[in-house]
Amino acid sequence: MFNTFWMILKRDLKLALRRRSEVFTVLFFFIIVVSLFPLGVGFNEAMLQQIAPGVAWIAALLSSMLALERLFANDYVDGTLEQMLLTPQPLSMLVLAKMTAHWLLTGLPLILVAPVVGILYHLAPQTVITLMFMLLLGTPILSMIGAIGAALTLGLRGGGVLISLLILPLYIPVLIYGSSAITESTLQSGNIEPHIMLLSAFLLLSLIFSPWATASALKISLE
Amino acid sequence: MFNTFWMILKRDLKLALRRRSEVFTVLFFFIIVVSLFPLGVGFNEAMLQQIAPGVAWIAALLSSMLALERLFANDYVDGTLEQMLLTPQPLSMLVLAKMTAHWLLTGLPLILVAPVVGILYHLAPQTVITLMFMLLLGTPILSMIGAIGAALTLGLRGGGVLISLLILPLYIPVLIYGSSAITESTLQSGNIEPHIMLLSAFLLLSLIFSPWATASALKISLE
Amino acid sequence: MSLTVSNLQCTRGDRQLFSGLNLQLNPKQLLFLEGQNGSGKTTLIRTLCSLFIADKGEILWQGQPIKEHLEAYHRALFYLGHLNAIKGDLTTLENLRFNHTMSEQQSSDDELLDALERIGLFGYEDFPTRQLSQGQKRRVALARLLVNKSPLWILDEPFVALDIAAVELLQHIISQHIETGGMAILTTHQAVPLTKGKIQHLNLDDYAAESGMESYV
Amino acid sequence: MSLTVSNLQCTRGDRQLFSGLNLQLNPKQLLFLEGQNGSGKTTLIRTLCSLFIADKGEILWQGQPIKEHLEAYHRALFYLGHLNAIKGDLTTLENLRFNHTMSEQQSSDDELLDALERIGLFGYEDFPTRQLSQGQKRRVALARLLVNKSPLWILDEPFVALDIAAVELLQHIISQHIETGGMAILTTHQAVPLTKGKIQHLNLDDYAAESGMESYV
Amino acid sequence: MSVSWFKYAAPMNFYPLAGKLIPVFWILAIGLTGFGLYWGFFQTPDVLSDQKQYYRIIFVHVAVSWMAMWLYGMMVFWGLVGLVFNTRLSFMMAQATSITGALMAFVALVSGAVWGKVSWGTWWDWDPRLTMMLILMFLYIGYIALHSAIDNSRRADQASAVLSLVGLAVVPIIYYSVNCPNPNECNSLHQESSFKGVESNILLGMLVTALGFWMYSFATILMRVRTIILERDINTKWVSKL
Ligand code: HEM
Ligand SMILES: Nc1ncnc2c1ncn2[C@@H]1O[C@H](COP(=O)(O)OP(=O)(O)OP(=O)(O)O)[C@@H](O)[C@H]1O
Ligand SMILES: Nc1ncnc2c1ncn2[C@@H]1O[C@H](COP(=O)(O)OP(=O)(O)OP(=O)(O)O)[C@@H](O)[C@H]1O
Ligand SMILES: [Mg+2]
Ligand SMILES: [Mg+2]
Repeated sequence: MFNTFWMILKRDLKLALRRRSEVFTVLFFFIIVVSLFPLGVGFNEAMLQQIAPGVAWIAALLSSMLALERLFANDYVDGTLEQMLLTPQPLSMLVLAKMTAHWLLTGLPLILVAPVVGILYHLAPQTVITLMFMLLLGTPILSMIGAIGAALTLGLRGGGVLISLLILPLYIPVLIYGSSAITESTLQSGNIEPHIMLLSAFLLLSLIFSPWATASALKISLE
Repeated sequence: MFNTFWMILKRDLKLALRRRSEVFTVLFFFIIVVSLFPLGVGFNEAMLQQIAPGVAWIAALLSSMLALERLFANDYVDGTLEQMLLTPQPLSMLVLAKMTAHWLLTGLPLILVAPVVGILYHLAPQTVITLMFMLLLGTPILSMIGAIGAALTLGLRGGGVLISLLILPLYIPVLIYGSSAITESTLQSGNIEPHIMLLSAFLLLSLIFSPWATASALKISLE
Repeated sequence: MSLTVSNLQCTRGDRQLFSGLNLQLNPKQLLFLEGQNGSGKTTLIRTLCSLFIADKGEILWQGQPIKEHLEAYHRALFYLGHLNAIKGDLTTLENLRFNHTMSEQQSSDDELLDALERIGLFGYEDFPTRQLSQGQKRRVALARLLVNKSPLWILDEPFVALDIAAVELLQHIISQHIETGGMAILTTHQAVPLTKGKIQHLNLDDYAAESGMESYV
Repeated sequence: MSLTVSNLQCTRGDRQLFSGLNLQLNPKQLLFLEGQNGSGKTTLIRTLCSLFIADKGEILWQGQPIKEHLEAYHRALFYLGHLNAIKGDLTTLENLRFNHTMSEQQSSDDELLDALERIGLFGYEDFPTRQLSQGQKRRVALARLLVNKSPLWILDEPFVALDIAAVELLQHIISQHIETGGMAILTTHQAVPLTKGKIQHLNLDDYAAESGMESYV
Repeated sequence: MSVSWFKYAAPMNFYPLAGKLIPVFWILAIGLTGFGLYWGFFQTPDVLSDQKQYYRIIFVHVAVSWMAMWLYGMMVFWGLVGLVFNTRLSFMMAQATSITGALMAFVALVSGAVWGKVSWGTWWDWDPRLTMMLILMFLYIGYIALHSAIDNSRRADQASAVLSLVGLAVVPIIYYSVNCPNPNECNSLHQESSFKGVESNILLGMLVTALGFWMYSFATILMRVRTIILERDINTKWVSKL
């Protein structure tokens, strides 16, 4: 059981690191999107500070989503996925391993690079720390919900854009609590504990249900 | 010559319309991204009006970019592209046809749906018309520059995100003039003629050079 | 240990491919699936592997419906279809090791290297498989057969892309598997003589639905 | 009309595949490329089609380097590789029509329908090709041969996935092409007797580079 | 003369030549940078307008920023030469230049940010010059990402050369748009020369340091080219003889 988990996780990470560029691509996509906004909306400092949490989260949603398309697709087209289905291994372990790899490759780097957002948008250090913490809570949810969408759209033409249609609306709670927590933390009387509780609950919920939902979705797509 | 152009254009449109969902996906992606912002940054009307042009343009860049990945990729994996290379047809005609199809499928719909942005962000009708006009000028540039990126990254793993790294920085002038024109048009003394001139010049330039650059990129990638 | 199929009927899209198909496979037996292009061989094979769901009929492994004992069935099964299930970015050895271990079989790296050498990939152990030729890729996938201990092999056109020497080797491997008490189901359009064990032939053209569209050659 | 290759040398990655390769193909001639898996047949074929660039050597079509007369050469060439170049979302007929017209050949829809029927796809004209079996997809790609008027055919393993009847038909088509003054270059691992015209064999194993790693079987 | 040029276009002949040149460039780099910095730190006034000692970052900052821009041009140049003459060595030069260039852009951003922090109290400002440097770094990163994503080195070289050419064509447009987001407010393309009013001995320090960085760039580029040559020609006879 855990053997399977480790094997798949190790393989996915190895595959990603064979093309080191790939890990950095997601990261730089995030940074580029974040830095495009000021060019589009103007450089007013107060406004930038105000939109920063939303922009950071939306960039995070999009980067996480872009990498989703390939979560199962590569294994699907080369036949690995159908082979995995035919092993005695439980499918939900496979799914969990792939989600973990996705988060390690696309969620974690975003957290580490969050201070750049702070610099570009003139955020206070305290705000940046809150942003990083909220990303730590929120990005695993993105990976887990995203996996369901990736499994459902497997092998469909136009998968990439289609996933976004299915998944972006489901990301909304993360977006709302993730960014409102940061805005809240800039206020004197700010209290972000409720935000943290809510996101944690959501995280727990997705941890319980999403491997199962993804596994069923995979079975449906593969038949 | 023009025969080739028509044939490929017709085929690409037919393929897209066989999966009608695909046309709508890009559209809905645009709408979803645009509507996520107020959820992330809050509902302050003045601020929304201020960021609307930038947000609309960034959503347009991203939607256009998402569909780029498949511009040549499908033809590449099933061998159609190498067959086309072996026909007596000039490659730049092929490229032009594919760019046109891409624009018709991802640029044009955005223009038509722009009024939705107007509603969501409380824009004046006059502003919406400017937005639509600027999109009309700018989206073909996105398709044309994007095609170069799509050709360069053909067949590479992680193509989708990689394209964005290559292409998004090149989209910056479109983003800047596209959105600043709209902001300008809300001013009393606003004069967007220079913006239009600049974007038109850029459009012309890409029309001249991008088919050629894309064709060379394709040849390099296919070898 | 036996595979029993009774009264199987499969449909793709709205075409019925075959119906009333029965078969029984015992140890030391080899089944050749035959039939013209489009007769449903691949569909039947995927159905037998539980990758496609039949309209009607039962598939029993050791007397029990496979649907209800999927894990045990999968442990006994080795399937290889049109796709090689190898990752271009992993090396030949890594691919073999991963696929082999996933099917819960243990072999030492020496055994795996030996398998690669026997299948004709000596010197390619550390090559990323994307740099291999069509036939060499197929060999990487087939190398698993050399270390696999599952009793039931189901192979869809395994000889495709292989050169003459490799086809002979594969014939030999399959014969040996049958001889040592295994079972195998194969499709192939090439004439390959396999002499060991009991050989059955099943021609899907015989089971084609009477009504509906048919394919002509 | 002739294809002349002199002193060709090709490298993939950092392995030299063959060097000093010469060949001459005249009308009414058929060339069989042979060689074990990984010997470089596909690479040679792609080089002959100008899809891959050789390190050294010249390829002349009608005495002129193909690099400098690409358009004329492409007009004379019909190539089919491992990939079928068909779109799953288009129907059989639409695929044939598009590919055929792109190579600047004109045929009426009746001729195209006739070709599809001859290749064994009668009744499938309006099927999206994604719903076809492996062998049927290959047939869609090969149907172009029936309406194609290019003198030079270069085919990489054209018999793969085809059933026995289709293999025979394809043999017949190629023979006829040779007989009427065409030329063809084929690779195949299957033994296919082709009796018409002059047949050359070229075994790439003979041209393998001495030094460097070699593939063993 | 032209014969010897083409002789050194072969990696095999260039490798030893580069080996001989590298120490020369290192010595020049250390000498010039050392002198420039010495000049900058000890021969210039302690206060420049309202800035305190901090302004001395300028000697590194400006040199590095200039290098980041010039190296982009050099990278495009080598790519173009490679595309036209199909010489492997030029592509290798382009690849090596891209990495040094990206590094320079990064150091420019960091030194600028540090400078900004101590003088303006903010790490970053959306000033056109800074924005342009950020975009330049993105362009470098795109180049490097594309190059490293392709394993076939010939394709990698050519593809990234085309990308850099396209980049070069668009850079002036980006530059204009960043400097002048609202064309109504731009009277002319020319900004005030930044040299105006700079004391001449500060200028001297800057120029000498910049020259030192040029030499440093040459040295690192040549070193990198040597490793690239070795990596690519690993299986050839001349490399195995080394
Ligand atoms: C992240 C922050 C910064 C970046 C990326 C940056 C970038 C640049 C670049 C690209 C240049 C060369 C431009 C040219 O020659 O036209 C430059 C020069 C210069 N920068 Fe910065 N800079 C930054 C911060 C600062 C700060 C905070 C100051 C001043 C307080 C400053 C003052 C100057 C001056 C005086 C020059 C040299 C004058 C000249 O242009 O020749 N920079 N910087
Ligand atoms: N992308 C690549 N990069 C590096 N080497 C490659 C690449 N593709 C193929 N090769 C190598 O080139 C050699 C020849 O490959 P090619 O596909 O031409 O062989 P082939 O004769 O067609 O073999 P087969 O009979 O298996 O189709 C192989 O040994 C392979 O390892
Ligand atoms: N996705 C699909 N949707 C609808 N029909 C399909 C689909 N895939 C295959 N078919 C049909 O099912 C039939 C059987 O296909 P199958 O792949 O099982 O044939 P096969 O016997 O393996 O042929 P081949 O020898 O060509 O591999 C074909 O006639 C095909 O038209
Ligand atoms: Mg089949
Ligand atoms: Mg081959």
